[in-house]
Amino acid sequence: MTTAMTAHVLMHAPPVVDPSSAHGVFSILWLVIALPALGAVVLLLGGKRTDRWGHLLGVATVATSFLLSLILFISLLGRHSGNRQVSQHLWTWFTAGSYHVEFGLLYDQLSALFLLLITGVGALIHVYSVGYMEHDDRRRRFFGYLNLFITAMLILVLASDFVGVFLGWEGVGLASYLLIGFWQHKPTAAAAAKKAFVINRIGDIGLSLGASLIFVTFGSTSFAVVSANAHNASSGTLTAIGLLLLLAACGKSAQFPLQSWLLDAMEGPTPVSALIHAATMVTAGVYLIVRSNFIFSLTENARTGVIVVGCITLLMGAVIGCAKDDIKKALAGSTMSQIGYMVLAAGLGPAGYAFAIFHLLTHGFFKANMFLGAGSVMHGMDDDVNMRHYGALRKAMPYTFATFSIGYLAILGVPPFAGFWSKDKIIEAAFGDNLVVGLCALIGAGVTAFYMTRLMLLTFLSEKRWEKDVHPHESPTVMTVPLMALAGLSAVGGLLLVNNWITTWLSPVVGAHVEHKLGVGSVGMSLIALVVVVLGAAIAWQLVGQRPIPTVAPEKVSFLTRAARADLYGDAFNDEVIVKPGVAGIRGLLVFDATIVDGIVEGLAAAFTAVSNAFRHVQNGFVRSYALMLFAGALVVLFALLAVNFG
Amino acid sequence: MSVTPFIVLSAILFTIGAVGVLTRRNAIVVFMCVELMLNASNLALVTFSRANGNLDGQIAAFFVMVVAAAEVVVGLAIIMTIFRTRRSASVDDASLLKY
Amino acid sequence: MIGFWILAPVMVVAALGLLFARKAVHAALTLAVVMISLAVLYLIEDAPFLFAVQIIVYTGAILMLFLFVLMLVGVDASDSIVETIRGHRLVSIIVGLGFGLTLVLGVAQVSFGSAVGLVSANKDGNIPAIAKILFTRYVFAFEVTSALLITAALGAMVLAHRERLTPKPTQAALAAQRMRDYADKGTHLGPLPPPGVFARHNSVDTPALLPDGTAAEASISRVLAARGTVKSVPEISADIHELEGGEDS
Amino acid sequence: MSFPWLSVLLGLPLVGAVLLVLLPAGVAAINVKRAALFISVAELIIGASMALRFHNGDGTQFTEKHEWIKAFGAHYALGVEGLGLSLVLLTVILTPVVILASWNDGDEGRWGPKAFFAWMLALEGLAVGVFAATDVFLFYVFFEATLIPIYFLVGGYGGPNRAKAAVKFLLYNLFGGLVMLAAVIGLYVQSARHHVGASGGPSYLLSDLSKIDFGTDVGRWLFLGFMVAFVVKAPLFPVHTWLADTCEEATPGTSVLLVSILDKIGSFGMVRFCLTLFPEATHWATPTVVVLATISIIYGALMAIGEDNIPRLIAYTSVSHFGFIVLGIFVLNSQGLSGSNLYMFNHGLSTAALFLVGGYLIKRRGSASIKDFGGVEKVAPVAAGLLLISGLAVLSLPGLSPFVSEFLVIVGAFVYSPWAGAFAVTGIVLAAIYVLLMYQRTMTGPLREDNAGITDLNVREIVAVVPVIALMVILGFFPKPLLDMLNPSVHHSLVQVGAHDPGPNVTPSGSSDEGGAK
Amino acid sequence: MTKFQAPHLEYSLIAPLLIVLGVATLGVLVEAFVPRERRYLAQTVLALVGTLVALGDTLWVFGKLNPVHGKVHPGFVVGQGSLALDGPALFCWILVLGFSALSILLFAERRLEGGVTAFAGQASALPGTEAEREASTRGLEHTEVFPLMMFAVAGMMIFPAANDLITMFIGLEVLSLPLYLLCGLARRRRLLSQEAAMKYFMLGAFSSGFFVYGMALVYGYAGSMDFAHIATAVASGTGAHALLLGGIGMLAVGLFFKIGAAPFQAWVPDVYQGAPTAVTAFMAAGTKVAAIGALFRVFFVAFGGARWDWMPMAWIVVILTMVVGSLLALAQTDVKRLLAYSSVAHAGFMLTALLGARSLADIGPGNIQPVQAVLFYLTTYGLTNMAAFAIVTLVRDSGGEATSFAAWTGLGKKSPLVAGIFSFLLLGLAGIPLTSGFVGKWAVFTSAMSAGAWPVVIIAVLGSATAAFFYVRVIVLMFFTDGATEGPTVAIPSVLTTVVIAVGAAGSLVLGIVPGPLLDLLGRVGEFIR
Repeated sequence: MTTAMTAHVLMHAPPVVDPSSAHGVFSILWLVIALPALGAVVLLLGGKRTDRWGHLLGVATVATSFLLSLILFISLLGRHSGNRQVSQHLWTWFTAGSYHVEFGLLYDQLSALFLLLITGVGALIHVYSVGYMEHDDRRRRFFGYLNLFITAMLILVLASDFVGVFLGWEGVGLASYLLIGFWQHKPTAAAAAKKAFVINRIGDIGLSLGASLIFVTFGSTSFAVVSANAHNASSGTLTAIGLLLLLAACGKSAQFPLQSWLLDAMEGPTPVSALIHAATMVTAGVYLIVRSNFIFSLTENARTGVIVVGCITLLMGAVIGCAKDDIKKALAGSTMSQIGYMVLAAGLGPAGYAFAIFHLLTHGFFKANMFLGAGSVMHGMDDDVNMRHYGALRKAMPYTFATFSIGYLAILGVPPFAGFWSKDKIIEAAFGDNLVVGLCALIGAGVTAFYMTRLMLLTFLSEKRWEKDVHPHESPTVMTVPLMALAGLSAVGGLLLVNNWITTWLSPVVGAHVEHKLGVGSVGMSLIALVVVVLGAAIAWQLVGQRPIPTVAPEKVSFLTRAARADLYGDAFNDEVIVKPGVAGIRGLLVFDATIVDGIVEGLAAAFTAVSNAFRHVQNGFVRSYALMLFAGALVVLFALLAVNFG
Repeated sequence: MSVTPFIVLSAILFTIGAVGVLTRRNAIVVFMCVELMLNASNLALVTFSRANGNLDGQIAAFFVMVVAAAEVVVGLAIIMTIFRTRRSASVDDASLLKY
Repeated sequence: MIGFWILAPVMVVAALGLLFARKAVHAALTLAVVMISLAVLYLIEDAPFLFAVQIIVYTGAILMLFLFVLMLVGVDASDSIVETIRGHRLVSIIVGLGFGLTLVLGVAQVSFGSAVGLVSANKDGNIPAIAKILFTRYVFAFEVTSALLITAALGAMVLAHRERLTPKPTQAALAAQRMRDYADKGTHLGPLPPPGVFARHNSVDTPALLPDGTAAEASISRVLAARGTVKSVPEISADIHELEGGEDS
Repeated sequence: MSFPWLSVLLGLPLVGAVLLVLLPAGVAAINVKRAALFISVAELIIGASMALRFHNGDGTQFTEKHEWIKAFGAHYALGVEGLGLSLVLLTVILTPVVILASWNDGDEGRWGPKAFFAWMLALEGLAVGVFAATDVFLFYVFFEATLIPIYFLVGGYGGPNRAKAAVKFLLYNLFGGLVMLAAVIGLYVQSARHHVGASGGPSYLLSDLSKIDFGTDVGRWLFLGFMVAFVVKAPLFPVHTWLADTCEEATPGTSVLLVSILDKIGSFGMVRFCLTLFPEATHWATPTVVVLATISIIYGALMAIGEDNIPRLIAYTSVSHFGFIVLGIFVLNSQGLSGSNLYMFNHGLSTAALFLVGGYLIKRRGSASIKDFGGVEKVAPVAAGLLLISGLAVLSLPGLSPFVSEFLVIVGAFVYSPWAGAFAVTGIVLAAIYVLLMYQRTMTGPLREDNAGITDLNVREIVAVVPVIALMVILGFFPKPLLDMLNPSVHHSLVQVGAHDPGPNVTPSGSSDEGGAK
Repeated sequence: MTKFQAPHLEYSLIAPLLIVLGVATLGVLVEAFVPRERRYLAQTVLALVGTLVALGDTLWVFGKLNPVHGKVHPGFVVGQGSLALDGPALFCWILVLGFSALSILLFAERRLEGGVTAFAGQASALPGTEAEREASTRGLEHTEVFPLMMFAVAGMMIFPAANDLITMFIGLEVLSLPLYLLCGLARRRRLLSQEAAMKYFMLGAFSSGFFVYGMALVYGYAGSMDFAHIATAVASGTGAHALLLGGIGMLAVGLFFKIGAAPFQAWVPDVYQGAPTAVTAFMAAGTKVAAIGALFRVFFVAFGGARWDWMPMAWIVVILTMVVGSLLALAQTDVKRLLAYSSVAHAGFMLTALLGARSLADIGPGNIQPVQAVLFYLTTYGLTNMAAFAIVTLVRDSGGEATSFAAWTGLGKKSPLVAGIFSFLLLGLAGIPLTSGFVGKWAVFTSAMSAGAWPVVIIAVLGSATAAFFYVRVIVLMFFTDGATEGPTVAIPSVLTTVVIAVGAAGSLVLGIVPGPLLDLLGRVGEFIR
């Protein structure tokens, strides 16, 4: 069908999702989802019987899924580039009037990459978790939840319909909720889990309404129909859809203004932070925007919104990352910031979609690597997360240090590590779009270098500041192997850009990549960025590396630091503007319900009784009064009769 | 001989009787007032009988008298019973049943 | 018509007497006036049969029954004119006036034309004509009134008749009882002493004097003693003394 | 004559209830309970086999019709279409569940387990009657009659203030019912005037009544009469307060029967009567009802967030959910109405699960106050898990059955008006708050000392709830059988009410693009 | 002089009435000639058999109206035009006789008072005196109540069947006088009983004064006492309209008084409470039937043509009655008094059918007609109420019947069966479906609404809701509240009261589930002859 279109349409209209039915090897597509799902079901329903081997089942199912994904990917590679969209119709989910929602899977170039990322990183983290959670008596359940997460995430990226995406979307939300709150005996964990879910739900408003609006506009929510007809919709409608989807993305990807849950989400076990809150789930927002490129490409306004959100978040995250002493929170801030990059890239339209995905992948590698590294550090430090208690761990944990360093270099954007290639492209594209946006991206890169360097210094370099009875040690092999694997990927992730492979690969999905010519040229831009990064790292070296580090965070700090420590007052703002008035309002409402709504009715009943009590005294027992009543009644009767006739 | 004055008289007597029922407290007097009402009705019946030129009204008046006689017997018996129990002929004194 | 205009004011005044007479007996008498006047009006209105019945049944029987009952209840008893139910009198008067005015104005406005009159209906005589209707058209009602009369009689019996529950004691039994009482409880056997009879005091409230000059309690009714209306001996003796002293002086 | 399926479904529990009461006093309580369970399971089997004989799209089926009161034009007429059948199924599914879950709840009540289960069975029978009646008079009779069993169940078994709650329940519903009576009478007058009956006389058969064009004024008044009763029953703001009070005092089983089944009569009635009989008035009332429903969604949710008492909280969530159901009905499009019809079933399941699991916990703790719980997950993980799943169902998590219905309602509302959709959708956030807040406060955090004695669920309790949860999961992914059953009746209702789905704003740009949807 | 023609009376048709009157008179003779110890049995059997025979005879006459084959007969005018034996009249007879039979059973109940009836041993003995004690220790009882009651029954039969105002007035008095007397004959709480009798009598006489005056005015208007003539006069519209209006108003006062409609309801609670409960039951059921029958006959037959004149008045009375009855009952704390107020409310509900008056042309085929509706309502109300009052006699403490709410608290625990039946009856009175009360309510409201009186119907349903509140309160009291373990007990009645309760409850249930046959019957014969 695409081929039937004229070249003119091709240039302006985004590509249409037009998959062919799955057959051959692709008919195992459903199995990719079903395997982890099976694992989850067995682990969660199996009870204590599965305690002994449950984690192994978890690993096995995800690993098999990864293998299947790999097979599928290779098969896809083998196909002609115009024939790389495969769909598998499982069953009709629901029907209402003209609205049909199919339970269908869409496997194309985009989902193929995600499949690899999710199952690949997922499998590694599963392996890592076998070691990390070894001493937790609820490990089996942890693996159940992890499998549940993988299942949901796979549904999210494989669904062929916005509603299907929504299923996965909420599924990962649930898994995230369960995993953040995994140690639910800790009130903070339980609260953080709830917070994550609720704020995600605010984002879900966007997805719900977006899907509704899509249905109203196109009569369907399947990618195929929507993408085919998107260009016929009015720009206002498209903008509205775009903004609603952006809201959804903000929730899931912790973008401003729905960013506040991510930092709290670090209450979960570290593998969870690595898998869900760094590598995969939080990037679902980016996926959604890129997946909906047929909407966003047609609406400049919505894209602008996306860019603004991305810019704000990348700076915010970076600033927050600078001030955190909790290693996981620092990394979480960094995650926010990096996702900001991706969102920013996605907002650039066809110029950036591919780079958003590219950065998403590389970030998935190096951030997962670093989170797992952080987990390894915590493992060695008796679950202490305060970096001010670390220092000079490079000797105690050489493998961790080495792998972490690769991640560090990758995130900084030091060539030839993966981050360099992906981030550089985004900065470049940002400058191609708008100077301000470009500057934001560039400054962000510098700040990233600052906080990551600070983190490295505090953790692995500088002098040791451990407590007496802490004996840092390297983690077991089952944990370091995944670290090494991820480090490897962080190092070589840039290969995806070779020959612009990734843009070419994704162009049937997201449209042809449009190159902006910059004044300084591509190489020049890279150099500028590199300089900024080095500057950032140097400042960190100067400010952190050359001074003694107090084990207790100093109180007298600049306003910015204080603000950053308080997550830039996001929570405070929510507290003051939403939570407190909300609680007061609900209290008032409870009183209102009990006194006014219920009170009116009960009062009415009481009033009736009171009236009754008053009137029954008319029945005073005196026969003369009764006679008077009778007499007056007769008069009334007479009047009533006469009034009709002579009135 | 016109009709209206008789009817007006009967109306006045009826009203006086009715007011008497309301204002008098002695049960026997109250009952007498009821009798006055019946008498006033009888006057009206007899008058209308003349006005209409048939005797049905007179018959009715006759029946009213018969009924009144029976009613008086029953009524006075009840009043006597109450009086003997309470030593009072005031209708106001029998007011235990109320509200 | 002259008869009417003479009687009408009398009747209204008499009827009002029913409202305002404080004594029930007076009310009954004014009612009698109304009823007799009414009988005369019946006569004026060509209803001689009802004239007779009114006199005989109403005035003669019903009203007498009222008077009997009044006698039983107490002729002297008079109503208090203080109204005890708050607002009752005012409302009664207002409602009464309203009702009366409505009724009077209502019927007064009606133009009856000329009355047909009972000349044709009564041509065979009023009483035969009534009898004819009564025993044909209204024979059923007439018969049923008997039920009313039986009810009335039965009702009066039920409420007023006290059946003797024990056989009436014979003289012999009474005498025996007195003897037993005397034997068991020492009850005085003979008749009680009569009240005292003195020159100035011979009523039942005056006790007889025993030989020692004290009053004989048994000589006066217990009821009077309870009411405290018994003359005391000193009181009497004072009187006597006065008499004696008078003679002396 | 074919087998009277519905009469059997209606009669079996009623007869069972009578037999239960007539059991000699010497019969052990356990045997009474077994008998009740046996009857309800038999009912379930009959109901299921009936459902299997149902042909989707063939309109009202299993019809039975006998003249009942000729003078009123009333018939003993039964029959179910998709919606009716789904609710009958819900009834026969939930009753054995409730009986099993409430196994010992009748022991402490005023009259012992015999009366408890007899009332429950009676209620089941009457509920079937309500959903199957195709005669307005018969419907009304069942509608009112259902109040009595609940009244005695609430008043006889439950918390300390149950008597007051029972009275409040009865009076609210009786009030609504009596207002409806006026409308029912009005229907008679109209049917007599229009000579719709078989012999030109009055008739209460829905099929006859739907032929009448009531005219604007009459139709609106009658509509209002019915609506008042239904709005009280499927409690919308501001006549919802009885629900919370009743649920607070009733046993969990009673609450399930009340909220999951009986309150559906309200929303069922709206579809069956208001829409079918009074299309003009329905269109006229739509904006008001939509606003009211939206207020209910938000109001109920906010109240639930602020509520500390677990059954009251659940009751308020139901107020919110009934807001969704009513909203879906009155947006008058396929999506909304399908969603609502589905929601009625799903809400029945989710609320039942939540009430029952909540009830287990309350019984163990001896308090219904959220404050008194905390950290219970530690000692009762199965209970916690079931509570969470039930809660997630209540908050309409995709993958559990309520999601599909809620999503369709939101879509339908959005089709009706984006604002309606926008307000309604806030319900999903608030739902997350109230469910998770409750879960957080009861189950998570450090285990409180006075909760340490809480034991986990026993096998009977788990067995009672699991079918409900399983059904929710299955229907979450595969609601098609139910929707196939419901959609023809949805379509029929929309035809009756004269509503048309607006087509998509964007017409597909060519027939080749149609292919993309396939 | 025209020859006097002996009147012709259709004895075969009015035989039921004659039987009742004959039984009453025989009862008086029994009092006179049968030894005291045998009177109870003789009177009971006589009254019961007489009533049942009369009932059977009435059914036979009724069968003539409504033969199994052939057309429905409109009815007979008998007694020289005094009585109209049409469907409504004969159905009223059936009801009155049926309720009387039940009442006789209640009157004859002896087990509850320890071997004597609930009537005073010796009415003339002063309360609290030696004579009274002696009368009671000797086991005296007034068996005169049976003939008195039979006279009242005769009155109740004449009242709705009367075809002219004079007969109606006589009927009114025949039914009233015995009731005045019966009210004052309670064995316990005699002061209250006598007070009830006096109040009832005083107000009854007062109201009959109005009735007589109304009669006079109507006579003045129409020149006749016959309903048919009055109807003709109304239709021709030649007479003085003011007289007609005044007449209608004053007659209405008398009739509404008997029904207990507001604002003429004041006597109802006091008299119902003070009278012996068996009499209250009889009065509530029988008087309502008779008075409603008479009211409908007067307003439909005689004044049917003046419908537009009296309709607003009827609206006011109906609304007022429902409101007053329901509202005042809310605050009651005595079961018997509550039932009294409820009877006022029910009077209002019944009277809504009066508003259903329409010309025959307006009534479509198979539609509910007002008379049909109200007669059905009377049936259900009578049965339910009869049983309810019968149950009231069962709850007793040392002072006799205990009717205060306090005494009824927790009754469900002491006697689940009695409390259960009472609850069922209350639900019937409240008009819950599957009881006859619901069908009755539906029928009267429908007939009113058919005539366009929808505002009244709305008030009526709201009134029903209010009424439901106080009925439910009693149920709550009995079942959901724990009473003192001491206090009143539920006496085990003899078979007599049991039969009454059973018949009432069963009737209430059966007519609730299969009201069709009765309604159809009433639909066929529910028309007055005009």
